[in-house]
Order: sequence, then C-alpha cells, then structure tokens
Amino acid sequence: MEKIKQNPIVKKIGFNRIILICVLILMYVAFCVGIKGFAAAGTKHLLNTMNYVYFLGFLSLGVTFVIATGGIDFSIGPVMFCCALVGGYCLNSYKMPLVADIIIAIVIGLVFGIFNGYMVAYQKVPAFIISMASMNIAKGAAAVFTKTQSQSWPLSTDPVNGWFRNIISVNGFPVGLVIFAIAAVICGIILYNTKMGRYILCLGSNREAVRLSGVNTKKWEMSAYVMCGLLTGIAAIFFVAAYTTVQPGYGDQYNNEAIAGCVMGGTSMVGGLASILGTVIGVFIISLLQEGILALGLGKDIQLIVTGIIVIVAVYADVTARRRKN
Amino acid sequence: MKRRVVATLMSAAMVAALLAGCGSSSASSSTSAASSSSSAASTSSSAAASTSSSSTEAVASTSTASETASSSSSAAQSSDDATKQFDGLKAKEAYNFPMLVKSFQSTYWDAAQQGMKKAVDELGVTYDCQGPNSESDIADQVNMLNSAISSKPVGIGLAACDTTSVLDALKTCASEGIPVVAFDTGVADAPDGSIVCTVATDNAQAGSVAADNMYDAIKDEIKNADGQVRIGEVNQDATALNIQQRGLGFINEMIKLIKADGKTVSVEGNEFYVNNAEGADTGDTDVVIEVAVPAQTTVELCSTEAQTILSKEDTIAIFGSNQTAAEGVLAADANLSVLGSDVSNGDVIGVGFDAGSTIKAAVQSGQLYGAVTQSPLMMGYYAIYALTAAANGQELQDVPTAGYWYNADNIDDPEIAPNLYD
Amino acid sequence: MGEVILTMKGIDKSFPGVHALDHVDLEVRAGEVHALMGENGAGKSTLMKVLTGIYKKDSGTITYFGKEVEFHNTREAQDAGVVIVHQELNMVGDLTVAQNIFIGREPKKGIRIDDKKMIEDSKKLFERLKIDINPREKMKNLTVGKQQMCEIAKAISHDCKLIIFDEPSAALTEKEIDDLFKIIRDLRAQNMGIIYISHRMDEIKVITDRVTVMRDGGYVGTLITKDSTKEDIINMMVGRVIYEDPKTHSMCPPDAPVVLKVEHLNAGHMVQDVSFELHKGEILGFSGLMGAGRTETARAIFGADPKQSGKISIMGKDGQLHEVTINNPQDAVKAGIGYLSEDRRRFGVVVQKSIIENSTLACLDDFANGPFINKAKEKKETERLIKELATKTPSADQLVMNLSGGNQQKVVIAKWLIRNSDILIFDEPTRGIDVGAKNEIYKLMNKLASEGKSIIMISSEMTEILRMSDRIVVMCEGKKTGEIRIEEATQENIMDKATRNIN
Amino acid sequence: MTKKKSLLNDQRFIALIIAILLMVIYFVFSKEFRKYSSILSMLDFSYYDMLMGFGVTFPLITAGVDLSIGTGMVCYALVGGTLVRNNNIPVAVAMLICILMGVAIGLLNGILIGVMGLAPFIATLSTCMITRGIGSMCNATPWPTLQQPGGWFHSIFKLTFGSGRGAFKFPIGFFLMLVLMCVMEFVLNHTKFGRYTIAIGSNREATALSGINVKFYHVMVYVVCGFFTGLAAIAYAAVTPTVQPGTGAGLEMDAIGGVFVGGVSATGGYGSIIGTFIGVMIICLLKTGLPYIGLQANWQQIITGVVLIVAVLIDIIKKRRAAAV
Repeated sequence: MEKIKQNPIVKKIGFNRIILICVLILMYVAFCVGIKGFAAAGTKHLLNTMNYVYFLGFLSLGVTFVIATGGIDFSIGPVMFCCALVGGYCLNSYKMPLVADIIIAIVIGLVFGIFNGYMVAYQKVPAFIISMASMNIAKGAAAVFTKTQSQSWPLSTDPVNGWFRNIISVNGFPVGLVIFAIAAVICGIILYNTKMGRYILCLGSNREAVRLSGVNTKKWEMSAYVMCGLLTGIAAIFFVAAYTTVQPGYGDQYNNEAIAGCVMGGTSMVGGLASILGTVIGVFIISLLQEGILALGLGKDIQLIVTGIIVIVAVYADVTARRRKN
Repeated sequence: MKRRVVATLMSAAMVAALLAGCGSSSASSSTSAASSSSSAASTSSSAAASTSSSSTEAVASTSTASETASSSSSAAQSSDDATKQFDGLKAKEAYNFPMLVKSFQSTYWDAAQQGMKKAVDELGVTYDCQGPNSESDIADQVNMLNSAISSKPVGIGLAACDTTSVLDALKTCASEGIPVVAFDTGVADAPDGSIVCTVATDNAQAGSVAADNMYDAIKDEIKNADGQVRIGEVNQDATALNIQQRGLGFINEMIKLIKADGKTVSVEGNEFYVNNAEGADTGDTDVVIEVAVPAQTTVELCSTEAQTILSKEDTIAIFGSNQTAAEGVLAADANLSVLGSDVSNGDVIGVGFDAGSTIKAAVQSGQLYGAVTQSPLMMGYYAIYALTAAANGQELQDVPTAGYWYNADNIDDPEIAPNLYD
Repeated sequence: MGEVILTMKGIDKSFPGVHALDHVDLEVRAGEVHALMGENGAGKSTLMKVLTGIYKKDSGTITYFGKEVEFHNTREAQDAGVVIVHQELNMVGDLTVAQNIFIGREPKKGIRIDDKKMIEDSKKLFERLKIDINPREKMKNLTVGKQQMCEIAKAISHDCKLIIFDEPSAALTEKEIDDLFKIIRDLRAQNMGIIYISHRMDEIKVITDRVTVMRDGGYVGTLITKDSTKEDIINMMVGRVIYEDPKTHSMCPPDAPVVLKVEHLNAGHMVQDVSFELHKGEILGFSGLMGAGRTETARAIFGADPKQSGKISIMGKDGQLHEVTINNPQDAVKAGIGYLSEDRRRFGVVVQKSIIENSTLACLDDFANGPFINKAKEKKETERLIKELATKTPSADQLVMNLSGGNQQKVVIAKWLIRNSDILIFDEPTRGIDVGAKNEIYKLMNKLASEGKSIIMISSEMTEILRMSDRIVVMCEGKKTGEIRIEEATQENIMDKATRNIN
Repeated sequence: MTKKKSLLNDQRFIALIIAILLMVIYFVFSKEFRKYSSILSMLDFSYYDMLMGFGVTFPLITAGVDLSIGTGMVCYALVGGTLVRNNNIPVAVAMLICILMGVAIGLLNGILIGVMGLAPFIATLSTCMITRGIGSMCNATPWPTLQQPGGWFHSIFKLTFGSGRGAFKFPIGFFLMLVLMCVMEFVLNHTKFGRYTIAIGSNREATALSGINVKFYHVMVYVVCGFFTGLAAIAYAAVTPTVQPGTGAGLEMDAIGGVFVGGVSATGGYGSIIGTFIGVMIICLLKTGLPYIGLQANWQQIITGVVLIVAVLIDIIKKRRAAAV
C-alpha cells in the first residue's frame, strides 16, 4: 500500500484521486451489470450524464476556487439561473442577437462574483452570509427583470440560432465535453501555475502569513469569487443548452450538488487545498449517480439521500486523514 | 377508507363506461375535427356518457356564447370517439411504461397515479412513475425523460413541466420510434411523430368555465356597484403553459362577460397576465382584475398573495387557478373569513381549481362557491390505455378530458364524485 | 518539603512517528516548587498532558497520594485536585471573569446558575490573591497579564493539591511576575505541590526547590536548585555547552549610512511617539518587557496594523532618504522591508504548502511570465537558498509543516532574501527553536548584517540582545525609553530603562 | 459610556427600531394591513420561522450553522402528515414523531459536527439533501383542518371562538413564542447548556480544557436545534393546508437571516434569543408585508437580501470602529 502511494505517478495524481477514479469506474460497471439495458443503451446513458456534467462541472470548478480560499458560495445555483434568465429575456423580449445574450449572461455572473468577492474580501462580511444575501437578490432580481416568466433558449431547430446547441454536441459528438475538458485544464493551470492560483491556495491556508509577505490578499481573494462568478455565467449557458428553459425563483439545489462535487474531489472546506481533477471526478460521480438512479427507476429523492451520504463519508475521510497527519 | 370507496366507485363507473363503449363501437376513427385546441369543452367524460348528460352541471351548460356551445357538442362527440378507440384493447405483451409526472407536490398527481394503476390492472401492463421533486425542477424532468429514452421503452407517458425544454428529447423519441403520450399538458410544438396522443384538458377553456360560473354569482354585484370592484386571481406561476392558459382563459372570459354587460374592466398585477390579457381597458375602470403570482410555487406564498387581495375592501371574488393556488386562497381566508356563497351578505366569491380534501371540504361547506376539476384520474387512466394502444401499433387520436364545474350541490353526483380526488 | 504526593514512573507515550515520552520519571512533594525543564520538544507539556488526562499513556504508573491513578480527562484530574495553568491562555473571551473561573462547575440554584454566588466567590478569590479585577468584566476586555491572573485564580479556586504552571511568566510584565511569585510562595506555604515549567533560568533559580530536566522525550535527572548552577542545568538540558558570549563592540562601521528613519510614530496605545534610525549593516536590538510595544512598533512600520501618525523614511537607490507611505504590508515590502513574525505558524509560513511556495511568496512577480509561474526557476532559486542557509529538508517540495521550528525560520528568512529586502525585522527570531538551531540563526543574522542587510531584532531574551545587537533600543509601555550602544550595554542598564515607566 | 450610547450599540435595539418602522410604514401606506386579520396572518406565518430561529440561534452562537432546518421541517411535517392520513395515527402521536425526527436529525448533525469534526456547513448541507430526499419520498400531505378530527392542534397557535364570519381568532401562538423566548433566553444565559454553548462558540479548545464535556454539549446544541425544527414542523403544518414535498429549501435562510439581523455575531460567541425574536419578526414583516404596500412578490427577496447585508455590515463596522479606538 505504502509502495503504491509512493509511486511517482500516483503521487502526481494523488492517491485519493485514484481511489475516486476507481469508484467512478466501479459505479459505471455496477450500473451496467445491475441495471437492465444500461449497457445495451451504449453511450446513450453516458451522453445523458454529460448534460448534467456540463453545467454542474462549471459550477463546481468555480466554487472550487472559492472554497480554496476558505470561503463558500451558496449563491451559485440561483445566480446561474439569474444569468440564464436575464440573457434569455434579452433574447426573447428584446430580440438581441444570441451572442450578445450569451455575453450578457456571463457578465451577470461576473457582476455577482465581483459583488460577492468585494463584500467578502474588502468588507469582511462572512462569505456564508453574503452568499445567502446574493442568493435572495439573484432570485428576486431575475424574477423582477423577467416579469416572473420562464425563459427558453433556442432549440436546435431554430433557423437562426440553432447553432447554439452545437456547444454541447454536434451530431452526437460531445463538443461540450471537449469544452469542459479545456476549461478544466485552464482552471488547473490557473490554480497551480499562475500567481493567482498560488495566492488563492496560500491565502486559503494562512491568510495572515500571505498578507505579511506583502501580497494584496484582498485583491486575490476577490479574484477567486470573480472566477467563480465567471464560471457560473458559463455554467448558465451550458445549462440552457442542455435543458432549454429556466424558471425564476429556483436554483438552490444546484448549490448543494456543486459544492458536493467539489468537496468529494478532495477540496478541503477549511481552504488551502484544492484539486481540479478531484472536482472533475466528483462532478462525474454525482452526474453518473443521478443517471444511474434514474435508470434504476428511482427518483430524485434517493439521489439526494445517496449524494448526502457520500459527501459525509468523503468529508469525514478528509477530516480523519488530516487529523492523522497532525 | 375513503380512498377505497372512491376506488370502488371509480372502477364501477369505469366498467360501466367500457361496457357502454363496447356496445357502440361502430364509429371508428373518424372526424379530424377533434383537434386538441377546441375539444376540451366536452360536456361529459366517457364515464358520464354511459349514464346521462343532463344532470351534470358540466362546463358547456353554463357557457353563454353560442359558438362555444356548438363546439362543445362536437367535442363531446369526439371525446366519445376518442375513448371508443380503446374498445376491447388488449396489451400484446406485458409492456412497461415510464410515466413522467410533473411532481408529487400536490395530491393531484396521486390521483393521476390511481388512474394509471387502475388501467394497468385492467390491461396487464406495468408502469414506473417518476417525477421531479418540484414542478419547477425542469432540468430534472428532462434528465428523467432522457434516461427513460435510453432504456428504449415501448412508450413514454409525459406530463411536461416545461413544454419547450422537452422538445429535443421528443425529437429523439420520434427518430427512435418511441411513442409518447402527453397527458395533463399538451406539447404544442412537438416534433412530428413524437407525440402520438394527447390526453389533456383544454386549460384555456377550463379557465373560462371558472369565469362563467363566477360571473353568474357576481353579475348583480358588478351591475349595482357604486364604486370600483375587484376580482382577484392567484396563479402559482407565470411560466407553466397550463397555468398560463388557465389564468388567461379566466381573465379573457371575464373581460368578455363584463364588457358584454357594458362595464369597463382593467387588469393589474403580474405583468405577464396584464400584457397578454385581451380586450382590457386601462385607467379607472368599473372592474379590476388583480393577478398575483408568488415568488415560488408553495401554498404559503400563494396564501400571502391571496391575503393581500382578500383584505382589500372592494374585492368581490377570487380565483385560485390550481390546487396549490386554491389552497393558498383558503389558507388566506383562515383569518379573514370573507369567503362565502352569499353575495348579498358581502361574502367574497371564491372559486378554486382541481380537488384535494381541503378544497373539497371548502366547496362542501360553501366557503368556496365552487371549483373546476379536471380529471387527473381519467388522464392517468387513458394515458396508459393510449400507450398500450400505441405500443400495439394502433393509430390514435387525442383524448380530450373534461373540466367539470362542481359546487356544494353536485359534489356528490356520480358523474362528479369519481373525479374528485382527495 | 513534605511527603511525596505524586510519583510518575516509567511514563511512555508514542505518537505515530514520534516517541514523545521515553520512560520518564517525576516526583513531586507537598510544599515544594518543582521545576520541569527542557528544550522545546523535550516532552514537558506532553508529560503534563498525560498527567492531567488529556493524553493516555502507553505504559508507566502514576501514583498520587499513595494510590495508583489514571485520569481520563481534565475533569477527573481537577476533581482529584490536580490543576494546570496553561501556557496558552485558555479563556473563553465572551464569558465574564467569574463565568470563566467557575466554568464547568457552576454553582446552581435548581437549574439556574447562581451567578451572584459566582461573583462573590470570585471577589473572595481575588482578595486572597490581592489582585484587582472586576469579575463582571468580559474576559476578552482584559490585558494578557490580567487574563493570566484569572487563569491562576481559576486553578486555585479548585480545592487543589497539585498545581502545574506551564510557562506562566511568558506573557507577564516584571511586576506581574513578582505578584505571581508571591502567590506561588503563598501556595507553597499552604503545603501544595507545584510543578513549574519555564525556560527562564533566572526564575528557576529564584522560585524553585528542585529541577527535573528532560531531553528529547527522556528523563535526564533531578537536581536540588540551590545546590546547582545555571550551567549544570543547561548542560543537562542540551548535553553540550552553549556559546553565550556577549558582543563587546559594534560590528557596524560608525559612518554607515542611515537606511531607515522612523520619526514620531504613533499607533494605538502600544506605540507612542517612537523615533529611531537604522544604519546599513547594523543589527538594532529592540529590548523591553512583554507588552512594551516592540512588536506593535514593528507591525506599524511594516503596515500590518494601522498607524495614526509618524514619518518613515527609507534610503532609496540614490543613497538618499525618502519619505515613504506605508499603509499596508505591500507598501512595506515594496520599500524593501521584510518582517519575520514571532509567531511563525500564524504569521510567517503557510504550513500546508511547500518550501518553494513559501520561499517565493513575497516576490512571485520575479518568477512569473505574465500570470504564469516559472516553476523551474523558483525551484532553482529555492534550492540555492536551502543550500545557502543549510535548511535541513529532503527536498524543496517538502511541506513546511514537516520542518522543525529552526528550519521553518530559515524558510521565512529565505523568503525575504529572495525578495532581496534590505531591511529585515526579526521578531523573536529564536522563539520555539532549540539551542543548536538558535546558533545557526545567530550566525546567519551576523552574516546577513556583514553583507550589508540592516536588521531590527526584537527579543525578550537578554542574552540574545547582548549577544547580537550593535545598538539597543529599549522600550517601555509603548514609548522608547532609551538607546544604548553595545559597548555600554549591561543587563542592569537595559532593565533599568525597560522598567522606567513602571510605577 | 452613557446609557443612550450603549443602547444604540445594541443591535437588538436597532433591529427593534427597524421592526417598528416597518410596521409604521405598513400601517400608513396600507389600509389593508391595519386589519386585525392581516396581523393574524402575518403572525401565523411567523411561528415556524420563529421556532426555527430559536433553534438555529444555538448553532450560530457556536459559530456553526444548521442548513438542514428548512428541508428538515418540511420533511418532518410530511412524514407526520402522511402517517396521519394513511395510517390513521392520532395527531398527537404525529406531532411527537415530528419532534422525535427533528431530534434524531439534530443528533445526526451534532455527531457529525461535534464528534466527528466535520465542518458545520458541509455536514448540514448533506443532511439538508438527505431530509429533502426523505421528504420527497412522501406525497403531498394535508394535515387535518381545524374542522376535521385531529384539527385541535391548530389551537396551539391560534384559538378560534365561534365559526364562520363572526369567529373570533386569538393568536395564542404569539404569546407562546413570547414565553418560549423568555424560556430560551433564560436557558441561554442562566443554565449550563446555554453558558457552554457560548463558551464553545467563543473558544472550544479552552472550554474543553476546562474539563467540560464539549462533545456532549456541542451535540446537544444541534439536538436542541433539531427539537425546535420539529416544533416548527408542527407550526408549519398548522398554517399550510398541504405540505408539499420538494419545498423547504430556502426556508432556513429566513430563519438564519433573522437570527443575524437580531445581532448574533457571525463569528460566534454572542447571541440573544430576544434578538432572534426581533430579527425573525423583521424577516416575516418583509416576507408577508411587502405585497400590502404594492410591491410584487419578487421584491421581497431582493429587500430581504439587502437587509441581511446591511445588518451584518452594521455589526462589522461597529466592531471595526471598536477595534480602532
């Protein structure tokens, strides 16, 4: 066991990550064996899984940055809906070109990110409270703006804007997966190879030490929230590309799943430790779980319970590992 | 206990309907007039058809406009035709159908499931009922639909939370040859060949029925009012197609009726309904229709909205456009106690939609003037029948189900009672 | 000295990877003050934690009043009369003094806590200890010294027979230490057993009767204090002789230019009108008692805490002094100041990160192409400094939390060297560092000074001040009370200035 | 310090002024709000928020949080209601089951946080999902109405004399809340449990070293929170004609927001039940009152969010100013 852990490749990826990948594969195998027709459907179930992966993946990637600073953002789900709603309203009611709407949606995400980041980093409002507040504001603002109308984004049959769907798949080829992979790699580079990532991880671990090294911790802490906001905006685009319609007043449930995916992947809730690869695997596990449970004919309720339990187990494993180290 | 009684009554009615249907199975698939848009104002369901149609205080009987009357008769015809198509239906195999409901948030969907159970027992098929946690979890339902498609079922029953977001999945169904039966909510722009049959109520019509009946009760008050009077409407949202249609159906019919009596009317409140109302006046009008939509589709928030309307002095009537909204109206009245059926006494006329034990009790006691019920039981029941027929390879025509007006007088009628779930 | 009340014999305790206690013996008698000494990490605190039931021993026996006992938690120990006054203050800041003293054993009236009785009893306790504290005050509003007194009052308020003081004097002023000693003598007279853990040799000589010395988790021996010399004890502690020569003359040339000039600095209560100059290549010692405002001065200069007024000038590239505005640490670092905090784990290093990441934290810009970090370059540079500073680590990728205190300090020094800071503020540079590593740090500081870096060294250890400084600034209660050249400095005249404002 | 100044420093006092201001605004601008029935309804819908608020104050004082209260409350009400409807158990037993389930989930939270050392956010986030899942396994559930057998439990919160239009209704629940507020304020300030709750929030380590069984009290904090959530479930069932599965997420935010508005320190160690009472009242006034002055439902969310930020900012600025002196 120790030998495996010391293997350089294993060390590079991280032992926990490898266990997670094994869990993911085992889950898939179990579904194939246990569910009639799961394997026979070929890639179909996997493609369904992808729909979920796309938006949840971006949300999780975003919140990974925030959690890495030791913060939290509970507003990502409603903010994602807010982005999609406002963008959709611009498309449907003001007849703005689709590209402009996409940009608007992403900008809204950014604005929330900037607001959250500013309040947390510069005004020292606890992240938990500010995200509670912006969650309410996002829901309310979206509903006011759209006049409580749900907003649908273009379908593939749309003569003008049908290309919109190409961002997730073209003739069955999962373009979205490629985009998501690229985004994950970029996030990984940002987190591990740039100043921003270095500062975010360090200040999540020991803010005061970083500040006393002459680093503008406020700026970099805020940047994590801005990053999260940006990715939330992108998540909104992928959400509507997969599910077409968003309704005002909702989105809470996706907070939980995004944070769950992030934490499951080994990002520590106390900050300082974050794994993009782990987050990606975590997102895949949650998405596969949801597809598998649906294919079993069970409902969302079971999925919630199972996800909740998995999160507890994952976090407890993290806590005990840390305790053993100290 | 109550449930069992209802179930027994149900099955009795059902058997009767089937027998009657068998007796006159000559008329096969015929007129194309049975388009889903105008067919829902039927005077009776299949169950009612077998016994009598005169005693039901059904939808069309109170409608005043002549064209509605004529279309309703043809609709009644088509409804009969539609159910006849299932005569003698037998499942070729022990099919299993995934049935996707909108949620389990109100007992409405329990009732739909009862109907499904009834049908599968008769046909020897099975079904799996799935639904998101809440009617607004659109994405979850799309996932369920996709997942269901992946397991290549012989047919899918769908009550779409959102009619746009399911279109892509429906396209897949069409290309893979999986027949889909839409129940409760029709999907207007469904791709060709995906939806083989729609089992639904015409919501706009159902909404107008509520308006017609309500207007009967408040006609005099509006005529004799010295100031402005107010009619309230609580819709649980402004997004779901059926709620939109129902809400607008009510508003438009009400506007038409009021204007026919020479009064002016305006609509205020939620912008969607205000903007889409037809023929409303602006400015200071004799009647104001106030539309409220809560921030989320919960009873308590509906109740807060209803409360505000009910506590206004000039409110004379209020309409809750589905089970959640109607229960919200009742919850609001818990403290106000202004609802009642005696207009002269200053009671506010409350009209509900759907059933459920709370609403039924309120109708019975006269707290609600009446309510419109659809027949979720029938929808569930016929959805399974349609699916079986489609799986057998049969060509189908749409099955319009009825919206019934019920009040304290006819609540126990054998035609009405089976459609009122708890 | 009375009967033996506590005997610990052959106590053994292992943590994963560490043999923390290796068959340690300890004996305490009634009416004695028994010192427990040893370097940091020698196992003193662990031993006390075993005694009070925080840790479970692996083997060995504890005999207390003739009976073999094993406490499972501090509560059981307290009930048996064994209480501990912790090194870190264990006070609940949001509760009042009285509530803190009686926490865990509140007098009750029915289900209601009898606060009145608690306050009365606290008053009585304080009278007995002759200290003046309002029992209704919230704990967080008291000074550190007063909090310490409360802690002692709390310990005494138990019906105790054995009190353990774990470095009680670390945060106290001279006067408060005197008060403390009075209390300890008082307790000794009441025939209690007292275990006194301290690093301060002078205190040991003054207050204790016997000394037990530990080294590396093992038992070294027990001495009678008055029969042994300081050197005896130190030799037992370290197993080798420490070089402890004071500096006799300044190493800094008298014509060295001024690199930092601070004028009339004011920051809160703890820094009042402080002015001084720092020369190139000089080690400027900052001496004073705990709470004299030295750390606060350093933090104010560095911009870590806000300041009200004052002028700071720093030598620019042109060799002239220029006034600089320092509102936050960024400004200070930009101006070429580096600050090495007294509390490394909190303010110095990011323990969960590697040596590389810590070393380049202050000047990541130099290792970045645009936003991207040049990892090869930073590794090379870090490895160079690891070699230069002789940091003991298997690799530059090692996490800082796996390093010893001395090596952690070297990582912090490396951080500022890589940043190329010309002015370094060392705040208690050897706190928590064992004797061997101490010398290395001293050597390093001298080397840096000789290379032209200017150093401000804050230290509470007189020997350190006398050994390292070229010049000494003495502070007392937030004010600068003197400036002494090393040639004239003696322990006595420093202490005289350090206590000038007191009384 | 003068007495006046210290009053203004007390966030509870500020909150009280805001609450009164809100009431005045509503009274002036809405004649509907002046009605007795409007007050009654506002109170009706405040009870469950209030009970959740009382409960969650304790975890918040320990610098923790319980995010599972919203979904938990709905879950217990659903399970209780389903048992009444389908298994014909007496309402009293169902109420007991609600409370027991609350205590059980509270215990689970407590063990996860206090014993196993999980971060409160993530632990209760998980139980939030779990309770939401369990709740969704039930169907939509009406509890008995006042007129039906078993409807007596409505009288816990509102006494009804007579029936129909002439019925007089008395909001006994409000006085019940006042009594509970006094009881819990006493518990917080004058019992061991309350004292140790504050101590844990202020400095858990020190509290443990004082020989207190911190784990036990930390678990108890969540158990008490769960107990109150169970009570809230009953209050919720009493005002909601049908308890709907899939709802409840977000309700905890009303309660937690109220507690913060009431002046609980975001970093733990300080809190007051009286503050919670006033804070939750403000949130309820915003929730139920805004439609009366003509603001559409969605504005209430925005305004609630803004009020929360302002409340916390006041706290932070106050502390900053205190630190600067």
